[in-house]
Amino acid sequence: MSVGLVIVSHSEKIAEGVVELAAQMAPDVVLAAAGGTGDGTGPARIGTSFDRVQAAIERADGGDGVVVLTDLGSAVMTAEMVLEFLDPGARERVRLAQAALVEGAVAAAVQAQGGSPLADVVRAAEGAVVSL
Amino acid sequence: MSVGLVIVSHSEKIAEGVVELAAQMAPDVVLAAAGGTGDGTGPARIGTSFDRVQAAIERADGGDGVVVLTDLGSAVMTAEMVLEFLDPGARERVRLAQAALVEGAVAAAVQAQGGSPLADVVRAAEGAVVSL
Amino acid sequence: MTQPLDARWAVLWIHEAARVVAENRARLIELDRAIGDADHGENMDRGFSAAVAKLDAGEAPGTPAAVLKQVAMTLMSTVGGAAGPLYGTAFLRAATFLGDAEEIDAAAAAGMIGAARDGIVARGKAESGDKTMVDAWTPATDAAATATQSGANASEVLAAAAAAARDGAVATEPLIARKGRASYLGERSAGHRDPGAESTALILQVAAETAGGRVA
Amino acid sequence: MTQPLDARWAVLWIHEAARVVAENRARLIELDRAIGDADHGENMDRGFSAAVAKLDAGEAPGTPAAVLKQVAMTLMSTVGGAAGPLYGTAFLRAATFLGDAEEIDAAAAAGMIGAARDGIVARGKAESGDKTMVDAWTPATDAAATATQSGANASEVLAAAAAAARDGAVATEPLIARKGRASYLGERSAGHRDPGAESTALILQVAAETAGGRVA
Ligand SMILES: Nc1ncnc2c1ncn2[C@@H]1O[C@H](COP(=O)(O)OP(=O)(O)O)[C@@H](O)[C@H]1O
Ligand SMILES: Nc1ncnc2c1ncn2[C@@H]1O[C@H](COP(=O)(O)OP(=O)(O)O)[C@@H](O)[C@H]1O
Ligand SMILES: [Mg+2]
Ligand SMILES: [Mg+2]
Ligand SMILES: [Mg+2]
Ligand SMILES: [Mg+2]
Repeated sequence: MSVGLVIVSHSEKIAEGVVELAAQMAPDVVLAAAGGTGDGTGPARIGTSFDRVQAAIERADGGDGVVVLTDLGSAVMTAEMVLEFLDPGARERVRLAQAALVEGAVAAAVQAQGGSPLADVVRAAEGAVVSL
Repeated sequence: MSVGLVIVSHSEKIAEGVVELAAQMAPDVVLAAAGGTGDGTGPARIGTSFDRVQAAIERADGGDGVVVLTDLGSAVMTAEMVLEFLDPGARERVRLAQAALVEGAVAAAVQAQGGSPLADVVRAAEGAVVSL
Repeated sequence: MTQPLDARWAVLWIHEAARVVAENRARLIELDRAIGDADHGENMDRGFSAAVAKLDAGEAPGTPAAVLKQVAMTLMSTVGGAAGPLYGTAFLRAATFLGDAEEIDAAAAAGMIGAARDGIVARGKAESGDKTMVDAWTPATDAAATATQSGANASEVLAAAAAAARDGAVATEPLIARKGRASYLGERSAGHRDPGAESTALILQVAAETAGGRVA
Repeated sequence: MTQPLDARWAVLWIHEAARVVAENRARLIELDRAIGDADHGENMDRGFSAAVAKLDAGEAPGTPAAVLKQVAMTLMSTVGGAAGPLYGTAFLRAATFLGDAEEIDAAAAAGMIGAARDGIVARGKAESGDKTMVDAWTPATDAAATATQSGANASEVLAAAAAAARDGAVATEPLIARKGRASYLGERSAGHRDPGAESTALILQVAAETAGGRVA
């Protein structure tokens, strides 16, 4: 197993795109997208969804920990709220990274692919340099 | 008019998602997506496309300048290559920002929406703080 | 004319909140268009409609806290913007504060508002003057505490809170935003009322009105 | 056995490059899977197939430079990965270096390789030892210069460059990547050959072979 990643974005497309991009270099890492709002039957609106974030964390949690990356501030608030509702056991395996979403996700995914522990994956996300 | 933005990503979904996200707060700014490779008839592969970046810069250039944001290193190389092929007149209105793609794009779009000049839009992109 | 602030009142409050939010949907959207992403009215309407639908569907929860907790969970799951975790946390903390009380007295009314405010601050880390809903909740909290100390009843406490929230919302207009999306605008955020402060004022106003109090 | 390095040779070189890249497509993909995103073989195959299709479709360009320039533009537009701007710049700079010469002599062969290398360095800002294609192009450039100085003919120059590129590619194996995607892996990138250095070795090898030179 390895650390899993959750990609929280206001946009469903961004979350799915980050997953496809990071998956290329980390085929064995579970990458769960939680983008947009999941309400109604129409296309996802722009926003964040407590339920999608919660479900994505469950999907990504294989026991070695989960790193959650977010885009804008309200995605962070949604993610923090979800974390408060996790069982204490699961809660201690989940970290919110303060990272650039796309760049941090790729770096974290590669780190997780290498089998690194949770703290190292968080560090990789937060230390990712932006392009150029 | 205002400064236009070009969103270059290896993923078509990321580029389109960033455009939809940034557009919410910047309805009057031209936001041009250049994501994925544009070859063939199938879905865009993961990668960057000289032709898509070139076309996006043309779309975004209304005369007040263009800020180009990129995800990974090879997107930067593609963008720099495109810049070298622009007419000198257009070239001097285009800037590559060293910014977190999603976070920088939203900040830059809001700045452009406010009518700020090119240098300020670049600064907004590069100064965008990552979430949390 | 005042009515006991029991579970039935809490349900009535949420119904009225949903109605007034729906009525002000376009206005809240316009406020958010100026300094945000033009969705606060939609977010709030969606959330409160869902909260009402949930309350109407099941057996009504037995205590005010149980009503507010259910509303919190529904808002969290349906709002989709910053207002979701913020109001979700606010209603949740209010519920926790109330515990299993059958009825809310003056002190509990003030305490519930303060708990909601504290939840919003914990969630969003905004300070007073950052041009957020905190700038409506904090004066509401202070006014409710003052009213309680001077012997007001519960409905008068809510009326004092609502009046202060309304003033607080208006007072966000000259401020420069330092939290939330509006902070991206920097100085351009001045001259516009904060949408979340406005929705706070609306919701506290119907709290007071449904309790039978008159908002000054 | 050597043939003049004219426009016909340049077309032949690109044809052979496309063939050898296609033949090694899976191997280049595997190299890139270990330390990248598993697409270098696909990227290169797509780019060189397109370059050949373009050459075959139109009237053959009249000078080696014109051939290489067309190849550069096609690679840039079709490769889709880092290799696109890198090889695109390399072929473009080589073409610029050659100017309107009808035929490439020993000095021009060495100069063209050096110009390609300089273009790659300008584009990607990698230094020697960063575990990139630069680690094949730089020894190739040096070997070509040395061969020219000791009186080798053009095909011998290309053969010397190809042999050095091959050694350079092998020598990337123990290195830790500091540029490109592989740099994300840090120390885990050691123990794998760089895919771009390998494709460089293949392309220079067929340059030498089509020129009639034997690669040591
Ligand atoms: N960090 C924060 N602390 C307190 N309130 C905040 C914060 N961020 C945003 N808000 C409030 O949320 C309101 C916007 O809500 P809404 O439009 O529903 O969310 P979003 O900004 O995600 O679209 C703002 O007007 C402000 O009152
Ligand atoms: N900055 C750089 N400078 C020089 N060569 C580089 C650089 N970045 C990548 N490369 C080369 O590109 C090769 C990868 O090409 P490719 O797989 O086609 O692109 P991508 O990495 O975008 O998928 C690497 O093996 C390396 O040789
Ligand atoms: Mg909003
Ligand atoms: Mg929103
Ligand atoms: Mg690759
Ligand atoms: Mg690639």
